[in-house]
Amino acid sequence: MIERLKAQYGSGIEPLTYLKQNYMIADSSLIPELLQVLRDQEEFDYCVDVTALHYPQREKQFDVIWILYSHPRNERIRVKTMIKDGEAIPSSVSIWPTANWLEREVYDMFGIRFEGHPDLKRILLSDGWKGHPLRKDYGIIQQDNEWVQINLGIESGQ
Amino acid sequence: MLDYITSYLSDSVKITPGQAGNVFWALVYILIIFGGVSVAVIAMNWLERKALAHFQIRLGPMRVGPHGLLQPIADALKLFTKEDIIPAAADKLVFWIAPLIILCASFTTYIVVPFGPAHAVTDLNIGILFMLGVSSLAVLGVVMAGWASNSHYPLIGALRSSAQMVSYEIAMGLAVVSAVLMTSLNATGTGTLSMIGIVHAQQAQHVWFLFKFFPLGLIAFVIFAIAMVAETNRAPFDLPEAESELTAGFHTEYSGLRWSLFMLGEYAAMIAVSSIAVTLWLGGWMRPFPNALTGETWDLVFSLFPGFTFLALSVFAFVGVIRMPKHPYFRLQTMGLAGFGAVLGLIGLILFVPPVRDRVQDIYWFSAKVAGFMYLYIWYRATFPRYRFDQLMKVGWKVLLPVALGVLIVTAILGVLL
Amino acid sequence: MAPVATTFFFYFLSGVTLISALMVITQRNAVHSALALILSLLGQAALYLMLYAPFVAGVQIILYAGGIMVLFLFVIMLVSIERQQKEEQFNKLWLVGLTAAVALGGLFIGVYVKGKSLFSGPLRPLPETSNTQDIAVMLYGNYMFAFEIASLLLLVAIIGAVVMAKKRI
Amino acid sequence: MTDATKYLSHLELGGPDKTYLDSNELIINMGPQHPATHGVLRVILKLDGEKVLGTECVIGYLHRGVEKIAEHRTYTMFNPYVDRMDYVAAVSNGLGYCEAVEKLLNIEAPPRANYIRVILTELNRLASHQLWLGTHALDIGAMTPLFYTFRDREEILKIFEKYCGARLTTHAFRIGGCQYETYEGFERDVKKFVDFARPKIVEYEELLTTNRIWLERTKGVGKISAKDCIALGVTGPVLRASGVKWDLRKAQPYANYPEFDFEIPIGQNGDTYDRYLVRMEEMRQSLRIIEQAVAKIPEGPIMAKVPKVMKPAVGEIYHSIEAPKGELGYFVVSDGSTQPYRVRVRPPSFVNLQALDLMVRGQLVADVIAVIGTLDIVLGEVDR
Repeated sequence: MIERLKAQYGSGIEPLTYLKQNYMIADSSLIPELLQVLRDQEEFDYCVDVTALHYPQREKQFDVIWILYSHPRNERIRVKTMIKDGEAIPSSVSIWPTANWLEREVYDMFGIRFEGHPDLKRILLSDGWKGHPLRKDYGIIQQDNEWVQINLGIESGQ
Repeated sequence: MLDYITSYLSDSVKITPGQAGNVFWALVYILIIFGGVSVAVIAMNWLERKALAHFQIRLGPMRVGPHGLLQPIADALKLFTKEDIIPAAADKLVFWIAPLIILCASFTTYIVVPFGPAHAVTDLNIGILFMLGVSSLAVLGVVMAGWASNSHYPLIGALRSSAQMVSYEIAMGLAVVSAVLMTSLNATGTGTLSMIGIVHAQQAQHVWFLFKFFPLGLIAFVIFAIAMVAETNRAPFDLPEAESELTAGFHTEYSGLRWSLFMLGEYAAMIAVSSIAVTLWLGGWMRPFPNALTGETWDLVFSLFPGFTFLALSVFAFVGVIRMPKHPYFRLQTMGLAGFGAVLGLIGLILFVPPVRDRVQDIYWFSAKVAGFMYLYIWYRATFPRYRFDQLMKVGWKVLLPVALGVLIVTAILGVLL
Repeated sequence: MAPVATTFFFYFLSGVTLISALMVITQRNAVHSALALILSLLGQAALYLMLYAPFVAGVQIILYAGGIMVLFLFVIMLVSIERQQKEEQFNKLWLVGLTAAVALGGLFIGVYVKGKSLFSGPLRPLPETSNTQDIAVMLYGNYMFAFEIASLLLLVAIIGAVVMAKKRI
Repeated sequence: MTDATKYLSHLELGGPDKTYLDSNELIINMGPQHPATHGVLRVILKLDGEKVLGTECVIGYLHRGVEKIAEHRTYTMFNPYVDRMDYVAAVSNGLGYCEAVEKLLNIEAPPRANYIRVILTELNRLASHQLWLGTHALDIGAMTPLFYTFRDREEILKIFEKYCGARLTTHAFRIGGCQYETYEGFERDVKKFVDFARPKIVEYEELLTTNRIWLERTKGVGKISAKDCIALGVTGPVLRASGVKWDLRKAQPYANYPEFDFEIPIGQNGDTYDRYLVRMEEMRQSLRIIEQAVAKIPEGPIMAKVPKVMKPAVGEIYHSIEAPKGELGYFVVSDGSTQPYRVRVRPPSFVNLQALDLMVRGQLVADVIAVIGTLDIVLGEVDR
């Protein structure tokens, strides 16, 4: 499978294995087609999870990760792509409907925009929330401090 | 005036105060029935919680009074003292009237319930029609409550209940008519709608209508028994107040005293419809086997039942006293239970006195039969899941209604042939 | 049972019936109108009782107050009331209505004035006990045909309503 | 593929079939305080009378930022937090997390620890299913099963309490094995429980399985096809009831599940009744596994050699287990320090809840309750 994909996309993907788990780092320009190919030709019919990682020091700050599973092959694979802050990435909802809420969660937590998502809005946090908590530069007490400063007139709630 | 009062008490008077035109005794009867039904509702409340708890391997109320005997009173006190909330957006007048309508509708029906040949407020010659009619007014209270709350859940509850009650009334009415038809199987060929007349007809035909034209009477009875559960919004037909779907249905916005009026009305209605079933199919106030086991001896044996029932209850209470923990903390409770048992035993002894015995018999048998139905209500609640709305309608319109019609037609044919 | 305070009850019940009937047309809120109509019907039922017609009274309560009016309320509650209150009355035929009301009132007055000569003969109150039987004899004996025609008409109306309300049957 | 996507967004759907006698649509808020939403789920229902035209779930009322907390704790310190996600199946959560970190550290739990883990996890699966059955039946209106299941769940919780001192949020396992040796009489207690629980399952089934009203309320309600299940990522008993024989304990075994003999029950119709049957059978299978495990439990150490300060090499791992609700996955990323760089939890309830809209569309309000119950969601896990 890897060879076939490699042949098709060349240097766009970089297959890796760590602790017996396969994953590949793909160029973000490949994203919708690669996922489509994985689903249609390689039978990865079940999207287990969509998540992201934040590396503030890097130029391309975010890793977006799809964890896929194939029922017919009983096999998992992870697809990873890197994007810059503020950059949007094509949505995979049309490929796996599961991705709907999972992408919303990624948007909620990291602020990554998915283009073509039918209803991209916050899911776990309230609509008026400021910032995206799973970014590394998001302090866990800043929201709390802001609230007490406005409502209670004290410096810190801690 | 005194003559007017005592004139009804003479032995020659064998009719209800309403028929005798004695307003004083009619009022007394109304008060007795009102008080009796209220006490019955309170007792039913305790019994339901206790019985349901034992169905479900728990103890139920145990803290207030011995075995939770005072729990309903504590609850009533709590409800009386609760804040009376009317939602700001509610239609205040309608919101205020709705529980009263339910309460009035369910208590008014008791005017014609025959606890004995002379133990009813009055004997209307359209008795059964009156009962069905007045109890059908209760649905107005439900609809008004749901609408006046100006909230979605009560509104859906009200819509459900209005549809449900109107639908099941039809099957219920047809089942009643087939029982009424049976009353006309006599020499003159005229039936009766009077509640007392229906029981007399069963006496004259030497059979409870449950067993008349077996199994026709039984089927009609079963239809009525199902429809009456639906009419009173009890499990498994408790959709209007389905807790898991509509929080509390039509009385979601009610609290405190007003809410307790709904409960009072509901339980009173349960007893009322059970009374109809007992009157129409189970021989009303008649003791078991009034024709097979006749004679002085049997009369005496059956007349001893009320006394023995109360004695048995008192024995139960004293067994409870013995089984109470011997800790000083429980001393008051033990004494209370012993006192309760003593009161029950005393009532039992009074019921053995011949004049009391003879007068109370009818009421006892009637109440015992109604109590059987009350137990069924609790049993249903512990056993059955809840119907869905469309299934409920399907059962009402596609099963009960055709069967009831069929029973009615076959009963009519048999009545003509025989 | 001997009647008590007949005159008082007659005027009381008539008053309740008439006032609530007026409220039916004066109330803005449709649910209030319906509730007033129910009260009016109940007053009528009580008047029937005073006329020694218990069966008619019972049927009035079961069918009109307990059955039909519940369905009325059912429909009213499903319709948005706010919208309805803003809408103008669809009927502008007040002139025709007034004429009809005057004609009907004239008829009533005429009957009241000349009634004794139109319906001669003594009033014959039926005994309370055989009342129901008499109605049955009339409905299913003398006026059987008319009764069946009426029920057929109702059946047609029901089917028509179902056809109109439901797109696919 | 499936047309499930078109169901998923959202309430502006265009009206129902318009006729001139049309009634108004009703928008109802079910929850966040509602007796049947199993916590603080809020479902916005768009109704035509009682028919559901569309739903939207509003979640997050119980969000505690578990994933953010993980980044500020060491691997060991984070372990108790996972118990607070699916709090009715805390042992499963702990197992998943411990195994994921073990994989990342490249260590393996000793056999005896694995046996203890399997016994406790399966007991927990049983407890979770019992809780589900009780609340699900209560939602549909049958009160009594709730009390029966709680009585029997109590026995399981007693075993947990004796083992680790906690009943609900057990924190039973440690990275590398188990913290505690089994207590005196553990095997006897578990055996006794297995004998006690078998007839109890029959008892539940007597109340419900052939009950006419139960059948009518659950058969054909909330149907979902195997195709839709896979497309929507639905896992666990919901997926199996649709006829897909997929259980991670068999498909990608973990702990020492290959050593046990058990079946994967599957349904055919994918309706609420099948899901009920599948879970009932799963309870029996769990008892089977427990019975075998107790019989074979070996002697030996219960902890592997674990460094005092855990510093996994830079890298990432995804490990998932079959929790009572479905596939529970942990995606752990290490940057070489003592704290995880990121822990992503793949919660089964969250993903399964997404199928609610598809399952209830066109059905009645009462079915929404039944379907929420049958999805067996725990809001602690949905919101994390």
